[in-house]
Amino acid sequence: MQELINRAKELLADGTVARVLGWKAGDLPYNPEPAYFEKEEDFADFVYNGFCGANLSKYMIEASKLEGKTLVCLKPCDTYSFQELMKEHRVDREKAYIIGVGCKGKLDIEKIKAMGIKGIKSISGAEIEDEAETLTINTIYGEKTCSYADAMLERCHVCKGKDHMIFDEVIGESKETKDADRFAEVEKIEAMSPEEKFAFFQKELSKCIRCNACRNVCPACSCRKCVFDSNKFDSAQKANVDSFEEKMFHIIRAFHVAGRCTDCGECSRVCPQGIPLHLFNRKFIKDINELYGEYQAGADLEPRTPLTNYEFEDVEPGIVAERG
Amino acid sequence: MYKIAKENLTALFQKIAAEQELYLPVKTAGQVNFGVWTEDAEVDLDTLKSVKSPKDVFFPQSETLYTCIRDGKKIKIEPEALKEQNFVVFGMKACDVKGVEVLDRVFLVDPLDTFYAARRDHGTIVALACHEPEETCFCKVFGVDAADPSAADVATWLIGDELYWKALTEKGEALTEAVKDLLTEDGAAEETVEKEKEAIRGIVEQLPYTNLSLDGWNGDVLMEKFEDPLWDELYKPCLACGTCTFVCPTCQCYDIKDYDAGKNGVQRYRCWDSCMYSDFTMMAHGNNRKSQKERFRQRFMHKLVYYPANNDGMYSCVGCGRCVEKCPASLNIVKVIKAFQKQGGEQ
Amino acid sequence: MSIEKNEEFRPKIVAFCCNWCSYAGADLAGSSRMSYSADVKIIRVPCSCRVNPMFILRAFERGADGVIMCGCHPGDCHYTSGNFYARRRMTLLFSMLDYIGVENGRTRVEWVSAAEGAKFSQTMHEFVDKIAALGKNVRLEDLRCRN
Amino acid sequence: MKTEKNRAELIKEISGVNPLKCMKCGKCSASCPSYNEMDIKPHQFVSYVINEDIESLVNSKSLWKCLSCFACVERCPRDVKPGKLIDAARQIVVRERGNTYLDPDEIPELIDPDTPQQLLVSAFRRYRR
Amino acid sequence: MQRIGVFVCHCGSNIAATVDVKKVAEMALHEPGVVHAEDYAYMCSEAGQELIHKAIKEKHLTGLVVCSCSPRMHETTFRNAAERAGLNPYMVEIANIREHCSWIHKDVEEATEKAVILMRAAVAKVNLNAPLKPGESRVTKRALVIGGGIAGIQTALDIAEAGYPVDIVEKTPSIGGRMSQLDKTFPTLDCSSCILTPKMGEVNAHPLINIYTYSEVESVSGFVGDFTVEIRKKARSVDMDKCTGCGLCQEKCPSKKTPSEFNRGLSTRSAIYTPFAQAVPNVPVIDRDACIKFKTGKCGICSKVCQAGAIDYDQIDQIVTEKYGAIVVATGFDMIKLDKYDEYAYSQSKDVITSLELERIMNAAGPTGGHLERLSDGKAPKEIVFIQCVGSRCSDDRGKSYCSKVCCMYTAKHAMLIRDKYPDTNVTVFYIDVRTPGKNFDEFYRRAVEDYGVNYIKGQVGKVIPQPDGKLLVQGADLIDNKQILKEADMVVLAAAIEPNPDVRKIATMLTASIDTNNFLTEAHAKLRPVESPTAGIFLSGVCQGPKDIPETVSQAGAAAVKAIGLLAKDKLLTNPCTAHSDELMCNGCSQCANVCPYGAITYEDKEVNDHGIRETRRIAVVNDALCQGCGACTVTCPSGAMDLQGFSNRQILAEVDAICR
Repeated sequence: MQELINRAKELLADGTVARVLGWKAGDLPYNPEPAYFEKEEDFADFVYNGFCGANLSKYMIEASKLEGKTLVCLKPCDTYSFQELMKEHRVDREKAYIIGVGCKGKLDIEKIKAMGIKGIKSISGAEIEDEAETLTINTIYGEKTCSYADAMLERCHVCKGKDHMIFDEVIGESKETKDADRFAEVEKIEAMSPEEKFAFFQKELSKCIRCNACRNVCPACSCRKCVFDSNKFDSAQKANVDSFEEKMFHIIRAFHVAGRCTDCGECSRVCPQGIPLHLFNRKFIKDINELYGEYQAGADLEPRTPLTNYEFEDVEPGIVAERG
Repeated sequence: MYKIAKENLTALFQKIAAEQELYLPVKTAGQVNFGVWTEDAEVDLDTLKSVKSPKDVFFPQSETLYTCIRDGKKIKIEPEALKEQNFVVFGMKACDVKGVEVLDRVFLVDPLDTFYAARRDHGTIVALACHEPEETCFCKVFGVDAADPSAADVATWLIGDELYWKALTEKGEALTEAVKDLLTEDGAAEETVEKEKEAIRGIVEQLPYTNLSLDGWNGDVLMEKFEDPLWDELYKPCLACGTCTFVCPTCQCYDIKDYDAGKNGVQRYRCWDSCMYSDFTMMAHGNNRKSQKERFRQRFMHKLVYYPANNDGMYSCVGCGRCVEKCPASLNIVKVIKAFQKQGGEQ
Repeated sequence: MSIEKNEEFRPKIVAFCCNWCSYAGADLAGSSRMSYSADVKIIRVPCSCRVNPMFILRAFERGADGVIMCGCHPGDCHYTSGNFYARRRMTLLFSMLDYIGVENGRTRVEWVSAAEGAKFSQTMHEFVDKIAALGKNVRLEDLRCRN
Repeated sequence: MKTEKNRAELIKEISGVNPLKCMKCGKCSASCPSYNEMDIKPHQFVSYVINEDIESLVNSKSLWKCLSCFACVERCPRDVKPGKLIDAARQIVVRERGNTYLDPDEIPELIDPDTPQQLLVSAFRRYRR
Repeated sequence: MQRIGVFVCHCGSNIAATVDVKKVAEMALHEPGVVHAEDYAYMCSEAGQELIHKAIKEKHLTGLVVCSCSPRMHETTFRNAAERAGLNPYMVEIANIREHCSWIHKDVEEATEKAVILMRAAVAKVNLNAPLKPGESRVTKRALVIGGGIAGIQTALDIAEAGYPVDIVEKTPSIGGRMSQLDKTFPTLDCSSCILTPKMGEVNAHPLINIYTYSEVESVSGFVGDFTVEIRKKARSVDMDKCTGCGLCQEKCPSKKTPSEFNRGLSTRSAIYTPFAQAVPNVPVIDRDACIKFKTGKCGICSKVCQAGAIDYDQIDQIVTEKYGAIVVATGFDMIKLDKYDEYAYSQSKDVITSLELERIMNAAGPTGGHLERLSDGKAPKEIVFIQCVGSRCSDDRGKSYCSKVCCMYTAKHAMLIRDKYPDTNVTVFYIDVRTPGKNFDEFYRRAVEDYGVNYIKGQVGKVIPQPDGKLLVQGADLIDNKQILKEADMVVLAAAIEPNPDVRKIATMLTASIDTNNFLTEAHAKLRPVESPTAGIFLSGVCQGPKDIPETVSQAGAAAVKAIGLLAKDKLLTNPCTAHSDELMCNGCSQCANVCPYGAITYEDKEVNDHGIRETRRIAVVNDALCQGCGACTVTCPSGAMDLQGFSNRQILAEVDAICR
C-alpha cells in the first residue's frame, strides 16, 4: 500500500494527474469509502485492504468530466468494467491514469457477521500486505477468528483471474482466489423443476426493497436516466407494489446489461437484502457462452457485444423449450 | 411483571395470531425483516436488526389510496378502506420504537394522515430490549435506551430461557390480558431485568459511536451548515441509491403514483421515496435539487437540522445504525457528523 | 366487456408480427380463410427487432397467458438483420423466464413468411393449444390487473 | 396382414426417404452394378413405393440382388436414395417373417444375462428404426 | 386529448356477416378520446371516404381509426383521405377486422368480441399518435451499374440513352462478360461476338457512359437517391490514356505461362494481357503475380517495346468516390465447381469438359482455333456424350436446387453445331427432362433430334470411367428402354449448373440488398417488382437475380434501366417519417444502437444540452432521417429507452398491449 501511496503522491506532484481516486479509511475497521485525494496530506487516510471491494471504474464516468487526469486504482476485475465503459464512450481513457492494484480477494463483512461475529472493534489480517490466511477479529464480546477465504465475497471464489485488462502500471501482488465453479449455482437452479425455480426466485426477490443499489453501483448500468426512472415505457416504479414488479425489474436490469456485464459482482455485494443478484447476470453469461461462444465482456474493446451481433446459424429461441 | 419460557413463545404467537395479525422478525432467504407470523415462518429474535426497520408496519412501502374506475364517460372514485383490525408488532427495538415517534410527529399532526393514524390506532407494539448491541449502534446519542424500550406498549427482555414481559400502556395491558394464561407472574423478575439492563448499558458504553457528540447541530445553525463547503466532498462516493432511506426507521418521504390496472381502474398509490433519487420532488419545471450534493445534503440536513427545528429539537435519527451497515459506498450519518466535528476542531 | 363467456378457460394471447412477412402471412391466412382461435390478437410492428422484452413482460403483467413473436425467416428480414437480433434477444429472454420458473411454452418465436398463411394458422393453433394446456398465467401477472 | 398403404408408409418411415422427391433422372439405375440382375430396377423401386405396390417389391428378385453398395445413395441428386428403400423393403420381409419386431418391454425377460449390451444396442438400431 | 373518429367497414358482407359492426361502432364510443363512431358498407369507396371527410370537418377530429381490411390493403387509401380533409395522414390507424377477424372466425359473438378488442387497441394507439411529416431527400442524377456483361451493358446503354450519366464497374480488365466467351447463341445460331462487340463499342463511345474496368466496388454508403460509392481502380500498370492498344507488349512478354481466364484455363496468356482480342477498353493490364518484372525486378521488356510509353510499373490502386442516385446490380454468374462430382471424372480426364469449355473449343478464337478436338491427344472425337443437370436440381449440398435454365438449349445448340460441322461424329445427350419454353426453342431442340440425328436418351449418367486407352466409359440408364447403357465416348461434356458470381455476397452486404439461400439477389416482389431489390434504389439486372438466357437478360436489363430512370427523373424523394429518434436528454452516447443499425443511419455528436437546468456537452446519438428505414433494432438495444421509433413508439405499442390484455 505504501508503494501505491508513494507513486500516487509522485504522479500528483509532477502534475501527471490532478487527483487520485482510491479508498479512504472508514470509522469502523471494515467500511472504507471511495474517495478522491488531491493533496499530499489527504493520503493520511488512504487505505487499500481486503474491504476495498468497491469497483471504482464507475466513478470514472464523473471523473472523466473533470479537468485533468484522474489516477484510478483498479483491481483486476474492475479493469474489465473500465474497458466496457470505454467501449461505450462513458469514460475517457485519456482522462484516466490507471494503476492496476493487486488483489488477494475482497472481504464481505456480511459473511463475517453471518458467522455470529458482532460488536467488532478491530480486524487484523485484512491488510493487502498480510500473508495471513486468518482474520482475527477483536469484538466487545471477545476475540474471534475466521479464515480469510470464508470471509471472501462470493465473486472472489469464482474470480476471472488476476490479470489487469488495461492499466498504465501495476502495483502490488495478487493471489489467485478462484476455488469454485462460476456457473455451479446457476446450474443448480437450472436443474430445479419450474415450481422450485419459481419458489426460489419468488422468495429471494420478495426481499427486494427497490433501493436501486444494485443498479446504481453497476458499471454497466450507466444510463443517464434508467428506464425504471423514466416515463418512456410507463415503467417508472419506486416500489415493488406487486411481486410482478420485482421480477420485471430484475429481469430487465439483467437483460439490459446482458453481453455487457463483466460479472464484477458489485450488485450482489451491495444488496442490503443479500439477494444473489449475480445469478441473473450469470445466467445470461452462461447462455451467451453456450449459445454464441465464450464471451467475456470487457476483455477487449471490440464494439459489438453478443446482443448487438449475430450469426446466421444462431440457435432458435425454441432451444429453451428443447433444453427444458 | 410476567414471564414466559422461550419454548412457549410459539404458543404465545399462535395465541396472538388467532385474534389479530402479528408482525415479528422473520427470516426469509437468509435475511431478517418484519413480516406476518404464520405457522411456517422462521421467527428470528436473535438477529439484532432487521434489514428494513419495522416502520413499514405503520407506513408500508406502498399502499393504495384510492381507485378511479371508468364507467362509460364518467369516473368513479373508490377510496381505499382504512385499517380496521387490530394487530401486534412483536420484537421492535427501542430505536425503532423511537423511530415511530418521529413518524408520529409527521403523520399525526394536522393534516392528519388517516392511513397512518388508523394503523397506529390499531397497532400494539411489543418491544424487545437489545441484549447484544453492536458496533454500528449509536442510539444513546439520540437519547434511546437500548436496555429499556419504555416507549412501547409492552416491553420485553429475553434473558436466559425466559422472556420477561411488562405492559406499559392500556393497549399493552389489554394484550397482556388476552394472553395471560400463557404468562406467569414472577416476583423476582424486576430484579433479573434490572440486572440485565445494567449489563446492556455497560455494553453500550463500550460501543465505538456511543460518545458521538452532536455539538454544533443544535441551535440556529441552518444557514451555516447548509452552506458549508464540506458537502462538496462528502457526497462524492454516494451512488444515489435509496438504501439508507429505505432501511431507515425515520425516513418518511413518499411519492404518489398512478397505476393503470386496466379494467380494475387506475390505482393511485403512495410509495416510499428517497431524497437520494434524482427525480425526488421533481416538478414540471425540473428539479430544485439538481446535483447529488444537494440531495445528499438534504438527507442529513433534514435529519439533523430541519426536523429538529420543527420538532422541539428532536432529531430524526434514532441511531439504529442500519445505514452504517448497509450503505454500498460506506457512507452514513456518523461519518457526516464526525466530518463536521473534525472540521470544527480544526477551526 | 359485456359479451362474457364464463365457462372454460379462454387464454389471452398477444402476437407480435413483423409488418413485412408475418403480418402479411396472417393476412394470407385470413384471405385463405384458415381459421385459428379468436384468442390471438395481433400487434403489428415494423420488424421483429422492434419487439422489446419489456413489451412481452408487459403483456404478461397485464394478464396475457401467452406471447408469440413472428418475423421473417432468418436471412429474409426486410431490414436484412433485424430478426437476427430479435432471435438472440428472445432466446436469452425466454431462457431467463424459464430460469425463474415461468412455464416453458408461454412464449414462442416462429418465423412466418408472407407466403405461409397455412403455417401462421397452424402455429396459432398449436400455440393456443399449448397455452390452454398450461392454463392461466399466474407466475408473471400483476394481481392488480387480474379480473 | 398389413395393408399396402401401411407397408408403404413403413418403408418410408424405416428409410427416412420421401419418394416424392424423385425427379426420375435414373442416376440410380445408371450407377447400379447389379442392374442387369434386377427385375425391378432401382429407379422403379421409387415408383413402386409411391404406387404402394409393396407386394411386388418384397417378392422381387431385386431385393436380394442389391449389393447395398450405396452408389445410388451417394449419387442421388434428390436425396431419394433407392438403396435405402431396398434396405427398408428387406426389413419388412424380415419383420413379417417373424411377425413383428420386439417390443422393448418384452426384452428384459428374453435376454440372456451374458448377452453383451452392445449387441442389443446394435440390434435395436437395425430393427427398431 | 385526441378527438378520435372510429369508422367500421362492413366490406359488404365480408366483415358484416361475422362481425356485429354496429356493436363495434357503439362500443367505440365508450373508448377514451372517441367522439365519433359510425359504420358503413364500404369505407374504401368514394362515399365511404366522403363520410370520413365530413366527420373530420364537422367533429374536428384529430385522429382516425378505420376498422376494416388489412392496413397493407388500404392504409394508404385512408391516409390520403385524411390528408385531403386536412388531417395529418399519420393520425390514421387501421384495425384489421377482416383478414385477422371476420375471415377466420365463424361465431359472430366471438368475432365481434375480438373486433372490439382490435378496435380498442387501435384507439389506444391513436391516442398517442403524433402528426408526422415525411422528409425530403435529393436525387443524384447518376447511375452506377455493377458488372459489365451483357446485362450491365444493356442497362447502362438504356439509362444513358435517357440522358443520365452512368458508370459501369467491371472487375475484369474488359467488359463483355460471359457472353463474350460464347461461340454461337441459340436459337438463331448467330455468332455471339458479332452481336455483342458492337454493343461494347457503343458503350465505350457513349458520352454519358464511363467505364471502370479492372475495378471493384469498395464500399457503399447512403441511401436511395444519394448513394456514395467508393470504387477501387486496381493498378493496371498501363496508362489508359497513352496506350494505343497495339499489342506489341503482349507479343514480346516473356511470361506466357499463365492460364487464360477467358479460355477457362484451356490455353495460356502473357503476364501483360487483354483478355480477348475485342476487349473494351483495348488496354492491357499487367498481372503482377505472373510478371517477371514484379516478381524479380528484372525484365521490363514491355516497357522497352512500348512506343507510347504507356507502361507504368509504379501505378497503385486508386479509390474513386462517386455519388449515385441509383445502383443496378448486374454481377452475372459463373459455373459451379465440379469437385464434388467425382463420378463424372472431370478432374481425372482432360476430355471431360464443361459446356463453357466446349464453347471456347468451338470458338475460332479459342484454344484450338475452333477445331473440335480432344484436349488430351488432339484427336477429333467421334463419340461425344453430353450429360445434363450436373449440379442443377439437386436437393443435397453437392449442387443447386434450382434449374439452371439455359443448359437444355445450349446443349441442343452444341449437339447441332457438332453434327453440322462433323457429320461423322455421334452425339448422345443424357437428359432428365428437356426444357424448352421460349420462342422458337422447342423447334430448335426438335431440329437437333430430327434433322441432325442427335441421340437423346432419357436417363442420367451414373459414372464416367476413364479407360486405359484414353476412351471414356459412360455408364448410364435408359429409362424408356429400361436398360443400363455402357457407352464408350471420346469426349464427355457436362452441363454444369450456373451459380451467381461469388462476389455478389459481398456486394449485397454493402448494398444491404437481400439475397436468397442460393445467393441470388432477392427481388422486391416476385411478380410485381421483379427488377427491384427490396432495398430502395437498388435494381437487378440479369442472372444475379436468377438463371436467364440472353434475350431474357437483355429484357430484364432494359426493365431495370427503366426503373432506374424513373428514380433519376425525380428531383426529390419523400422519406418514410416513421424513423427512430433519440431523446437527447436521455441518450448515453454508448454507441450500441449504431452497432445494430443496418443502414449506418446513426452517428454521434457532441452536443450542448440543457437537462433540467444542467448544461453540459454530451455525446448523443443522431439519426439521419433519410437513411433510417424504421426497423426499430436500435430502440430495443437502447437500454434507457432514449431511442424511440415514430409511428411505432414504445408507448404506442404498450398501449396496444394494454388494450388487448384489458
